[in-house]
Amino acid sequence: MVKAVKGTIVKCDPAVKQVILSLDKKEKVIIEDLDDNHLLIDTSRVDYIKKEVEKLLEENTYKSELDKAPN
Amino acid sequence: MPTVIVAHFKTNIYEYLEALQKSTLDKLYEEPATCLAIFRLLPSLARQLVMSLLFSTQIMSKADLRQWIKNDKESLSKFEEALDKLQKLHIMIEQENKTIALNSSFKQKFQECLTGGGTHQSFGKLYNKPHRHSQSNSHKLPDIKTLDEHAKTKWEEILHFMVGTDRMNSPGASVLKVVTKANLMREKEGKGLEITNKGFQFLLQDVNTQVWAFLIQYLDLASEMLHMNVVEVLNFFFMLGSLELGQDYSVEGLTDTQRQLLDDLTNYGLIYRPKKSSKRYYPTRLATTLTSGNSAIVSNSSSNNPTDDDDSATEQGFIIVETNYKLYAYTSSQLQISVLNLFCNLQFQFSNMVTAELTRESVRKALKHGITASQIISYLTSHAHPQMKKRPALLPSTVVDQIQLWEMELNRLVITNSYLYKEFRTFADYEVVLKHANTLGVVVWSSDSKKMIGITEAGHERVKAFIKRKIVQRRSNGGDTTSSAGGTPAR
Amino acid sequence: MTKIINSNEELIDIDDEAQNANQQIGYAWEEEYKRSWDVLQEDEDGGLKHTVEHLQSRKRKRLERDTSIIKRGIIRHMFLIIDLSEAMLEKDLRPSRLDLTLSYAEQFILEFFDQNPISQLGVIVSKSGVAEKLMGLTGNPMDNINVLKKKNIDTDGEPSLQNALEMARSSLIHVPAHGSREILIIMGSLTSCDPGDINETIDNLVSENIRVSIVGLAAEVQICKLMCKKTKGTYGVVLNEAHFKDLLFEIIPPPPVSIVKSKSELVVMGFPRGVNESMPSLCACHSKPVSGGYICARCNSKICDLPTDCPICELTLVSSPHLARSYHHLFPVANFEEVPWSSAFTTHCYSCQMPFQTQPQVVKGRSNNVTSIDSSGRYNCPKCKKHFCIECDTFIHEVIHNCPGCLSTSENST
Amino acid sequence: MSVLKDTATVNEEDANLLVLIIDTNPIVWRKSNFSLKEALRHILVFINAHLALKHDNDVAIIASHVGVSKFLYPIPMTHENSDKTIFPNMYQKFRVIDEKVIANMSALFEDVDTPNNYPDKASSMMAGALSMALCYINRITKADEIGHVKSRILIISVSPDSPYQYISIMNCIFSAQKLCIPIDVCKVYGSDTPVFLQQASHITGGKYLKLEMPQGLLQFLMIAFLPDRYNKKYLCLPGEERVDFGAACFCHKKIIDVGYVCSVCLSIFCRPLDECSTCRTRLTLTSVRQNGRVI
Repeated sequence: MVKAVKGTIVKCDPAVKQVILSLDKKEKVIIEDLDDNHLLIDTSRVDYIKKEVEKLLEENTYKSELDKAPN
Repeated sequence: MPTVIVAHFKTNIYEYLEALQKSTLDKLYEEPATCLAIFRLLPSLARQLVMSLLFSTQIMSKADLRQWIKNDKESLSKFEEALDKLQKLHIMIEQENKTIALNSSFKQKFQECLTGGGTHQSFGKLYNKPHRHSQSNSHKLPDIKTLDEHAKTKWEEILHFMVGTDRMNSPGASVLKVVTKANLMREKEGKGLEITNKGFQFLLQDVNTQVWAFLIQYLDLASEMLHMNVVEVLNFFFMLGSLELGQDYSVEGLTDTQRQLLDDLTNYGLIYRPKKSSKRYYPTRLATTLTSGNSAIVSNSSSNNPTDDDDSATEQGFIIVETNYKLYAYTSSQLQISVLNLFCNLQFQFSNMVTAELTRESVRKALKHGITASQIISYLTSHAHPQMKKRPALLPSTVVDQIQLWEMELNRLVITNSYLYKEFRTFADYEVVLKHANTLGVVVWSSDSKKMIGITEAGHERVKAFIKRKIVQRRSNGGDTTSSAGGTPAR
Repeated sequence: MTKIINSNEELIDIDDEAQNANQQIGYAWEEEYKRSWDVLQEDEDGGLKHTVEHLQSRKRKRLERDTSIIKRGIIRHMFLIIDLSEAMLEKDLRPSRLDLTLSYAEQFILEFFDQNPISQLGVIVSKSGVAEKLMGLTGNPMDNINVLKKKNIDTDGEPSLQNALEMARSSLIHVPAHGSREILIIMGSLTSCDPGDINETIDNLVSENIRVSIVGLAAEVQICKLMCKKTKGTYGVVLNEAHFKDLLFEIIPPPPVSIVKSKSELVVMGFPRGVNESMPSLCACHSKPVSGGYICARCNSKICDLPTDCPICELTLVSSPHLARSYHHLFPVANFEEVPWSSAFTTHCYSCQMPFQTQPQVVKGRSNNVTSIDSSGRYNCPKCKKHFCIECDTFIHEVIHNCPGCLSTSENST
Repeated sequence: MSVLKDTATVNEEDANLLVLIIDTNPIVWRKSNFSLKEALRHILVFINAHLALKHDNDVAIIASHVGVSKFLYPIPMTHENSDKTIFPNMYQKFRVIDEKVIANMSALFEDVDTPNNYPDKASSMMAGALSMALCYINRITKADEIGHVKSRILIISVSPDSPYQYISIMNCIFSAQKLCIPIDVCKVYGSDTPVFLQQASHITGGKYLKLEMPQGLLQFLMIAFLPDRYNKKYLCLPGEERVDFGAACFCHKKIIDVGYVCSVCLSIFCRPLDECSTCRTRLTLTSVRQNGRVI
C-alpha cells in the first residue's frame, strides 16, 4: 500500500548532490535518493547539511593568494 | 540601465496618482503646473495623443483615434497601454456615446500652461517687494552653491541617520515618523531605531527616487495624521518641480497647508529659507529636479546654458568599475562611502576618492542583508562616472554576470519540507494521485519510473484524504477494479 | 610659435586621430613604447587646455585640402582586388589582416558609392594562383557588400597578381571612355604566382589607361611600386590599422582628370519614375515580386533600386539627387583661415552659436601664459569673413560642403 | 568620422532637439491671407508643446529671411542679462524662449535694408539656414557624449525655392541624411514646385506636408509635426506618398525622363550639345554602350 514518508526534499545541482552524498557516508542523512537533482533528507538534519555544504563549497572556491594574504 | 531607476520612480508616484479618487484628480488638474508635471509622467505615446487632442475641436471616437496608429501589434499594444493610463488618470474620458474627450479642466488648464494665459500663479510667485531694489547693495540672494549645500546637508542628515554614522544629529520628528512608517527603520528593543532591509535597498536608489519615495510616504502621513489636503500638498510638490533654481519665491498666495509644508520640506532640504519667519523661500536642486527625473542632468550639459554650470553632474556619477572588479569612487562623502561599504571591500581612501573591490565576500554580505544583485547593479549603473557612460555597455559584463552568479550561488539548495509518497501498487494509482495533487498544486517532485510523488507539507492532509477515499472506493468496488481504474496492469 | 608646435609634434600620441595625422611616425614595431600621459603638459594653472588646443589645430591641418576648381573624373569604374592568400592570416593587424581588410572593404564600398554615386565597382579575389570575380561592375553598393559577406571567404596558397589584373583589365576595356578605369589592390602577400610576364600586363594596363593603386599590408614590393608608378596610381604600405584605413579612403575622392587623355562625353541617362503599386509585380533585376520600385524611362522594365543600369536596355538609371551628390567635388568650399587675436572681435561662432574665448589679458609677470595660448579659436571664411569655431570648420569642409556664412548673407549669395 | 554616432536608433528616454527654421520672407507672407504674426503665435504654442513633452527637450529657432538667415534662439548672451522677470502664470522655460524669439524676430524686421538690397526677393536664405541648423546640431551631438540627444529639423516654408540654392540645399540634404537627421517640411503657403524641400524630406525620411487651411496651423503642427522620432514609429502620419524625382534639364528647366549628362560636371541637358554650357568642355555623344550594343 502507499506509504508517505516525512522529510525534506532538497533541490540542488548534481555537484551539490555529490557533496550531500559524501556527507551521508559519514552520517546518515538521506532518506531517499530521488534523482540527479532531488534528494529526500531528514528534516532535522537540514541545517547541518546547509552548513556543511556551505563549508565544503567554501573550501572549493578558488581564492587567489592575494585575497588570502590580508586574512 | 539608468532608465530603470527613472521608470521606478515614475511608477511610484504614478501608482499613487492612479489610486486617487477621480474627484481628487479633477481638483488637481485645476493647476497648470500640476497638469504639466503629470503630463510628463505619461508614456511617450500618451503624451502625443494628448497633444493631438488638446487643440482639436472635433469629436473623436476611439476608432478615430486608432486611425492614427500604425496597424501592427507593437504599435497597437502601445496605443492600448497609453489609452489605459490616460483613462486611469482621468485625463481622457470615454463617454457613453463612445466618444473620447479630454478631461475638460485638464484641457483648459493645460492649454493655459502652453499659451501662458490665466492668473493662477501656479508656477510660483516671485518675492519681488523690498529687496528687488536693494538687491544690488547689501541684501544678498543665496547663491546656488549655498542652496546645494543646504540640500545636501539636510538630505544626507536623514540618510546618515539611517546608516547610523551620525547619531548625534537626530533629524526632526516628522522625519522619524516617515522613516518608521515607510518601514525603512524599525524600533529596536530599547535602543531606538535600526535600519531594515528595505532601508538598505532605499539607500541604493538615486536621490530623486529617494526623495519621491519619501514624499509619498509623507503624503500618506499628511493626509492620515496631519489632516492635510492631499490636493494642496501634491500641487505644491508639482509646483516646486517647475520653479527656477536660485530664485526667491514669495510665500504669499500659498494656502495654510502649504505654508505648513514649507517647514517640513525645509527640514528635508527641498527648500531653503533664510529665517523661519521669512516671507521668502528658495527651492533647492532637490525640488527643482523633482519632476524631471535624473536624466535631466545628463542632457542639461548639452543644452546651451552657459550660465547654468552643472556641478550636479559630478553628483550624478562618480563610480568607475573595472573588469577586474576594482572600483574607484570619486567621492568624499561619508555617506556614499558607507553605502559602498554595504557591498564593497573598501581599500584606500584619498582626499577625493576611495578605491574598493567587489569581492565574493563583500557581495555575499550584502546579499545576506536582503539587498538583491539587481539592486547592486542598478546602483552601480546609475552612479557610473560619465566616463563609463561613453561605452556601449556601461558596466563590464564580467562584473554584472559575476554579481548575479554570486546571488545564484547562495541559492544552491532549494529546500521544501514535504512528504514522499511511494510504493503505489499500480501505475494507475500513481497517475490518479499525481493528477489530483497537480490540480491542488502541491507537487514538489514526481517520478514516473519510480512511482514516487513529493507533496508539500501543506498539501499532505488533502492528498492523504484523497488516497483514503480512493481506497475506500476501491474496496467497495471489489478487488478487480485496479485494472479498470487505470487500464494499465501493475507490473 | 610654429617652432614650439613642431618640437612637440613627435610626442603627441593621445589618440588614433592624432596618430593618423602624424604621418611621419615609423612602423608600429619601431616605435618606442609611449605612455600617452607623458605628452600631456600642464600649463601654469595646471590645466591641459594647451595640449588639447595643439591637438585641435593639428586636426585642422589635416583637412586643408586642394580647393581649386578642377575637373574630376566623377564617373568611375573600379575593380577592388582582394588578396586571399595565406599571408592574409597574419595577425600583425588586429584581429587579423583578413578580418580587418574585409571590414574596411565594406566601409570603403559604402563611402565610395556615397561620394561617387554614379560610378561602378566590382570585386575580384585571388588565391592559390587563380583569380575569381566575385562581382562584376555594378552600380549597387549592396551587391558588392553582400558578396563579401555571404561568400565564405577562406584563404589558400599564393595570390596571382597577373591573373587578377588580367581579369580586371578584360572587364575594364569595355568601359566607355568618359569614365575612369581604376584598379585597387589590397595585397597582404609579398609574393605572387604568375603564369607569364607581369611586365607585359603592366604595359597593357598603361596603354589602356587603367590606373592601378595598391595598398600593401606587409612591406614594399618593387613590382607593385613600379606598376603604380607607371599607371599613375598610388602605392602605400600600411603602418598600423588606422593608417590602413587612411590609405584606402584616400582613393575615394574622385581623381582629377587630365582632359587630354580622357574624352569628355555626353552620357545618356534615364531618370526613372518611382511607382507604388497595390499588387506586387516581378522586378527585372532580381525577378522577385515587389510592390514599389522604379520604371525604366526607356524600356518600362521595373527596377528595385537606384542607381543602377537597366538590366534590359542597359540605360544608366539615376535619380537627380544622385547627380547632386557629386556636385560638392566640383564646387568645394574655400579653406578657412585662422584669425589672429588682433582681429578676434567676434563673441561667438557664426554657425553654431558657441561662445569664443576672449583674448587673455596680459598680466604682468604672467606673460608666458599668453604665448602659450597661440590660437584665437576662430577661423574665417575668406569670402564672407564670418568667424567659425574649429568644430564647424571641420564639419563644413568634411560634411556639409557649404559655407553657412556665404549662404546666409546677401553679398555673396549669387 | 566621429560624427557618425548611433544617431539612428531612438529610445523613449531620448531627449529631442528640434531645430525650427521659419521662413520669414515678408513679401511672400504679405501675399498670403495669413499673417506672420498670427503664424508665430501658433508656432510659439507648438514650441511650448514640444518643450512640454519632455523635461530635457530643447529647441533652436532660425529665421530664414530675405537676404539673411539668423538664429532667433538660442543666442549667446553678450552681457549678463540681469533683467530676469519671472511671470508666475507661465512655465519659466516657455516664457524665456517665447520672449527671445519675439524680440529677435522684431529686431530682424527692423532691419529693412538687407531685404531691400537683395535682388531675389521671392525666396529666402534657406540654404544658409539649413547649414546653420546642421552646424548647430553637429555641435550639440558632439557635446552629448552618450548619444542621448536626437535631433530633427522642421522647416516652416512659404517662399518658393531659389534655383541658385539648388547645389547648396542638396549638400545640406545629404549631410542631414548622413547624420540621420530627418527634415520635416510644413509648407504654409505657395506652390509645390520646384521641389527641393520635398526632396529634402523624402531623402532624409522626414515629412512634407502642405497646409490647406492656414488657420489650422497649430492643430496641424500638433498632429503631424510634434511626434518625436520615437513616436513616429507607432503613428500613421499623413503624407507618406512618394516623391517624384523628375530631373529638370539645365537649359530649359524642362522635366525629362531621359537626358544627356556632361561627364565632367554632371549638368543635365535635354538635347545633345557640342559644348557643355556649365563647364565649357567640348563634348562628344557616346553612342556605344558598355557591351558594344548600339543604341
